Amino acid sequence: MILSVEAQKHFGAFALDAGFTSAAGVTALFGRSGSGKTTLLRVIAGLARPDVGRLTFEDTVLVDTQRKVFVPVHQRRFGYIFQDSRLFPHLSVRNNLNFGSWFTSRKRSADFDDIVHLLGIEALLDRKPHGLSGGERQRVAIGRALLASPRLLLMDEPLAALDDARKNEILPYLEKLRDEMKTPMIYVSHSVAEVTRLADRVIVLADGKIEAAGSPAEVLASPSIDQRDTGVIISGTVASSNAQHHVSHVTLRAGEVILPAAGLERGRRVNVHIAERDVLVAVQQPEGLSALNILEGYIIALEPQREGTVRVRIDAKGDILLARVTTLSVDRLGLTVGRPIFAVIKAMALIH
Amino acid sequence: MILSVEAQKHFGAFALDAGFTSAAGVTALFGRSGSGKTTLLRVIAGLARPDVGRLTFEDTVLVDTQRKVFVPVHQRRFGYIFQDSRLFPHLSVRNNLNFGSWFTSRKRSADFDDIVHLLGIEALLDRKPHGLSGGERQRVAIGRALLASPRLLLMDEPLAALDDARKNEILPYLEKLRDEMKTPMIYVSHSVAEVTRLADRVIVLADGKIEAAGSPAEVLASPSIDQRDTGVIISGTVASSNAQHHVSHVTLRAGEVILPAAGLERGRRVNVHIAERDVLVAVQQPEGLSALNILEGYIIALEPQREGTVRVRIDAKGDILLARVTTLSVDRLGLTVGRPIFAVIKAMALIH
Amino acid sequence: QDRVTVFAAASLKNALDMANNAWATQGQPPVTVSYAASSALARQIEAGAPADIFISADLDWMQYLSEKGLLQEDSRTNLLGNRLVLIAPKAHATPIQIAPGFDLAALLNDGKLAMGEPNSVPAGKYAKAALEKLRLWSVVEKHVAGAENVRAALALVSRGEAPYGIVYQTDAAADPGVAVVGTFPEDLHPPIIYPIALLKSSGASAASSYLNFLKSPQTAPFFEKEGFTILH
Amino acid sequence: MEWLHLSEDEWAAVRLSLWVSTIATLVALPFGVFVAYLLARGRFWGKSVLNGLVHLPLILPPVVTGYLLLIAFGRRGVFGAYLESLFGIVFSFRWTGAALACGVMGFPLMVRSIRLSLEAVDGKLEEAAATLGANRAWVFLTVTLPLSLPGIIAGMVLAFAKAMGEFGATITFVSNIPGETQTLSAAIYTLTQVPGGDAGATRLTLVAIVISFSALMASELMAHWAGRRQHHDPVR
Amino acid sequence: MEWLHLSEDEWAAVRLSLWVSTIATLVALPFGVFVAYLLARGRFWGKSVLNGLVHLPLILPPVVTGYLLLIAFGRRGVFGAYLESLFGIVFSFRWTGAALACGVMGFPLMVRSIRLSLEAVDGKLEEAAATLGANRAWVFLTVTLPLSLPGIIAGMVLAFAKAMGEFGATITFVSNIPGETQTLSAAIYTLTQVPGGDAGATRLTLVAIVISFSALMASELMAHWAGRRQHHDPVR
Ligand SMILES: Nc1ncnc2c1ncn2[C@@H]1O[C@H](COP(=O)(O)OP(=O)(O)OP(=O)(O)O)[C@@H](O)[C@H]1O
Ligand SMILES: Nc1ncnc2c1ncn2[C@@H]1O[C@H](COP(=O)(O)OP(=O)(O)OP(=O)(O)O)[C@@H](O)[C@H]1O
Ligand code: MOO
Ligand SMILES: [Mg+2]
Ligand SMILES: [Mg+2]
Repeated sequence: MILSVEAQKHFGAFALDAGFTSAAGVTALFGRSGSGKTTLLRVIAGLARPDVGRLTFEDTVLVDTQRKVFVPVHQRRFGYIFQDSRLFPHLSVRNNLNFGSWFTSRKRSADFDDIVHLLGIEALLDRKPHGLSGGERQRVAIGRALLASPRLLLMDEPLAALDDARKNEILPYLEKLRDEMKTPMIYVSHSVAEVTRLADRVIVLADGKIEAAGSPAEVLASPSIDQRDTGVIISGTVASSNAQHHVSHVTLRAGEVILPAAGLERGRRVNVHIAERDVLVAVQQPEGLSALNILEGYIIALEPQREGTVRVRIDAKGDILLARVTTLSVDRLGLTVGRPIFAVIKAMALIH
Repeated sequence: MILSVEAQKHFGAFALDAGFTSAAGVTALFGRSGSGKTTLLRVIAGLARPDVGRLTFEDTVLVDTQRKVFVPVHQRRFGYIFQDSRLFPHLSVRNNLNFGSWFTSRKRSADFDDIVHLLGIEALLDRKPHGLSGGERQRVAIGRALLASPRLLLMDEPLAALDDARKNEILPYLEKLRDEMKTPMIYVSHSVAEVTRLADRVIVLADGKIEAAGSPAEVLASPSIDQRDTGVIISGTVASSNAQHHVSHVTLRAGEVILPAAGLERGRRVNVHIAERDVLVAVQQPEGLSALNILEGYIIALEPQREGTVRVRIDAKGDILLARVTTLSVDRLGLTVGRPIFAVIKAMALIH
Repeated sequence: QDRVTVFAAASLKNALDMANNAWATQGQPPVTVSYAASSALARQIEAGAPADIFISADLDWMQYLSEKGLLQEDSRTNLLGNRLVLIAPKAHATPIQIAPGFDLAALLNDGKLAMGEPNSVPAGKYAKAALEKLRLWSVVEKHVAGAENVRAALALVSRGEAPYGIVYQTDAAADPGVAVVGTFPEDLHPPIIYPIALLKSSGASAASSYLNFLKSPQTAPFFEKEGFTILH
Repeated sequence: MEWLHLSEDEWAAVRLSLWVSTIATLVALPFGVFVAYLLARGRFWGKSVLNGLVHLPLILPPVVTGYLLLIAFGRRGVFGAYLESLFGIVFSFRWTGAALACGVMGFPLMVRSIRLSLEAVDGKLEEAAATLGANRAWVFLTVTLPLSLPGIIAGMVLAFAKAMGEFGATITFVSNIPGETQTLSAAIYTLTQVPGGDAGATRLTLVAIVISFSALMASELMAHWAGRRQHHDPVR
Repeated sequence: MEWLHLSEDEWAAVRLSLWVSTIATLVALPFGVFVAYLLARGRFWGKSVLNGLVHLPLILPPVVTGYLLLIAFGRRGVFGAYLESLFGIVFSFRWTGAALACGVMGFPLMVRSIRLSLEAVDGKLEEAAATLGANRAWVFLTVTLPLSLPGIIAGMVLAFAKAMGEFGATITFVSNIPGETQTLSAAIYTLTQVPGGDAGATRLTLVAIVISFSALMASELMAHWAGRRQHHDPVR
């Protein structure tokens, strides 16, 4: 257990009252606008004092309102990527990036040039933040936090201002940070896709309270998450990797699926996110279909959703899958609980 | 033709050089971070003067650098939703919202209460912007722009800070604005899904220049857009609507598809976005599948993409469809140019 | 240390500068003069200022130091005298006989009588005394514009703000914008005296010979040129 | 408290000082805002000359400023004669002259503070206001000015305090007439000029301090109430 | 230009004024920053008393301030005696005393400007610096202070200008000794006190104006170079 938080804080009508513990890795923080995500990060960072609460990190007590302990922000060395980028207007981009290194004797864990290259901000180094575009500012802010060699990274929607291509370049780096540098992270996001890729655990805040917490698989499949991207997350093991076709075979309990990712080493555990909208249900074994992944199972529940759709809960040899279909399809195919079916998943839709 | 822009502007190494014209409706502006989207909006709003250029709106010349015409910002009455929300810190949320109405004699086209309710900011009205969360700020900024009865709406990633649920509430309102108020809009976004729903035309900026422009169908299918959400947009006519199952039948040239939307009136023209990742290819007629939409066609091209994937271009009785499949599937199914196939589309994937 | 430091009332500047030039041409050690309001200088001497000689614009401040025991009493001398005059802007100047009961109020009409502040500025005090003696004070009191110093009163008349003013003849002589319309008989007010004295704290060997130099006939022309009367 | 008993003339000086300082501050304010705006935002020929002129009363010995005022705004002065014949405004030997002198002496202080705040106003907010239909004047009134409130308050405080303490220019310009132009400061000065006036001077000085402290406290409350704290809740 | 020819004493006054104003401004600066920080951010008992004390030289007639300095920092003064015996610093009738008087008179102006800028610094940036490992002192040095530069420059300009124009407190505190304590302002004042001194006073006044204008221009350039314009490119 690396981080343990227990905090209450009031602002007028809003009250944060949240407690959770988290081990190493990435904790995703979900929740609607105004649910208290930023407030919680601020408490962890030491930018806000909880009215009542306790915070420990790696067995050090950082906050204990009862015993009047409060370790100030700068001693915590938690990197914070703010929702607004907060670059120093009087410093060049280079000095913004180096800012954190002025106050640490720690050996640089992250290399300046690498990060600058990753973020594509080489050309901006000697400029002041003044004329930077929204995305450029945010990239510099990310770099600044990473280069301060933080013990914990707090990220408040860090990629919201970025285009998909840029996102897809930065996400693998964050994965590397998680896996190689073992930097724990708390990651606020609105995008389920972004988070499933990174997160080891998910916390859902609603109105200042923790509504759900647990592994991505548990939390994202729960009905409290109502999002287009809803789905399940299933853990599997890499069985083989095919460099020519740039795919890997992953063994789940439900069977083998093909992931569009090469170079995964054999035996590695991966999380596979299967969004419910990407799953087709077939009542007979499909033939000659480009979807490479066909898993057998049976229907354990039909959960009517709004606007003429139904969530089909499928047990595929112990792994739970979700599929969202129209009531029309339910009628046409005669789907009923207990009926054996085939779940068809496009390889392209899988995210690890 | 409502808006016509022709502008050059230099900032150090960056140069904007863009020209386009647009009719009523929504123009989406795409482009990577730093490509000049904000700069272009600023030129249109009158917040930046082009070095050389001409701008007309509804047959009025707003800028003509040759003839030294420059209509100042406030006379243009173009609503602007900024990338950073820019609320007035000294005014309450209510006064922020009303700010625009102080300077117009125009009858309110948008109703205060409606918009406040839509944006879910009733509880914030008497607060100062100070303690608002990121999403709350952005919602107030949206409301402020809408309530100024703008003649044109310039929106710089207006929904980036919002959760999906909130987005899905605001988008229909923007659609209504487009359809009922006939307010033209220019909409910067990173999300193809957001844009296809709204846009009548799409402009792609790269490095300050217009790389592609045209209908969403044309532009999004072009290879210059490399995004997970890539797909095609096909126009069709509503054939019937089924209230019980909350679906509508839409006739395309390629055949009939079922849309997850009730209450569309018969004969109405709709745009259907079919993302390439949502299309399966089958070499024989699939049976007993929950996907309701199966269109016949033949392969007109196989375009290898990166990382072991292939884009299959399909001619379905004149409508062009795209499907993205793995090279493994191409091999397994023996897909070749000219081969007749079935395109399988999940109903859920359609966006009108 | 033979540099002589003199603390002198500001109105003496012109004459004293000339005298000092003469002193210097005799090959004597240089003299430094600090010109300021007598009040300020007296307080500074009280606070231990490194001065050798004090020349005050009135007797009060010299007396003040004397009571504090800061003077070499035997050196104290009344150095110079001055005369009080009635002035008017040159354009409107007609000579006036200053005698008891002359109708100053009528002359002033609705205008102001510019003079030094009657309670604090020496020239003002003398003017007030003279007017009281002439039994005019109660009549003109409300017309009095008390200036911070004589020069300011002079400026008020010279600029035409006030139709009449009472200043020292030394000041009136130098301003081309004003004309003297009458001189106050000396018996109307306490004698206008600029006393000089050596200070107890004086360390300059040349101080007493400098004081004697100022008292000598050699310097008289400089003071007379500025309109002072020689008293010793 | 017998010791603090004030004479009629002294009371008059207190009242006059308060009145003169208040009027000087209030009348100078719109000019101060205007000039500060010009200096902060304007780009025109002669801007540095204007800047220099504004600072002049600070640079010159007050007596010189007073003398210049006399030349310019005296009854025979360039502007003075004009103002009298056109508007019937007379400065010489009136409290109005004292207010003018105090206003002029405090002007550079006022302008600097306001200018500083104007320059700190975020141009992005002014842009936002313009897109909402506000023309230049409205942007100024509804956004720039309210956001400059801290500087305006600071400028008023400095000008008021300076007006309370000013006497050099005042006494030179409009003399020292009890009940009309003798401000508290001038009264204190006068007392310092006579041997033995110290007790009186001390007494009046205390009165001046009490008044000014009260004004200061009021201004701090005002600034607090204007509540421009945009900071997050302070933690450290 | 014969007319502008300056005597030896006058040159000395010019040099002294420049020196005294510069030293006064520079020495006051750290104190000014410190006090401004206390007033802007501190929460302590007696804050309004401190605030009042800082404004005192503005509120009091300069002559009174001069006397107070004489009483406190004269050779026989409370602090004066201490400072002399402990550090060998002597103020009375030295240029150091003139610098002290000028520094004290300009102090309220300096503090206000700096305080105004400190209060305008965005607390969010200070938070960001803290998350990057900067402790309170470093945050102040690397973020708060540089962002307050406009106010610091403005404060220095005001203090310098005031120092150039100040004579009331100076002449009262350290007298008017040519070459030692006679500043340009005091020289001008003296000339206004003697018959026929006007030409000389005018000449010196022009010199003072030229010097101060140069300093002013330099400060504007400095402020421009510090380039805190965070505004977007101005369009209107
Ligand atoms: N005032 C300026 N000075 C210098 N460069 C500028 C200025 N304004 C913009 N630029 C540069 O112009 C380019 C385009 O900026 P712009 O803000 O238009 O990008 P954008 O497409 O909106 O990007 P984003 O999606 O990141 O907001 C950027 O590289 C930016 O650094
Ligand atoms: N200083 C404050 N004063 C008053 N209310 C506050 C303050 N700070 C936060 N709040 C309120 O607390 C609630 C939670 O804010 P918070 O910033 O944590 O939300 P969030 O989950 O980060 O939302 P978003 O996704 O929109 O950024 C909001 O309703 C906000 O208005
Ligand atoms: O400028 Mo002064 O010396 O405060 O009247
Ligand atoms: Mg937030
Ligand atoms: Mg942008």
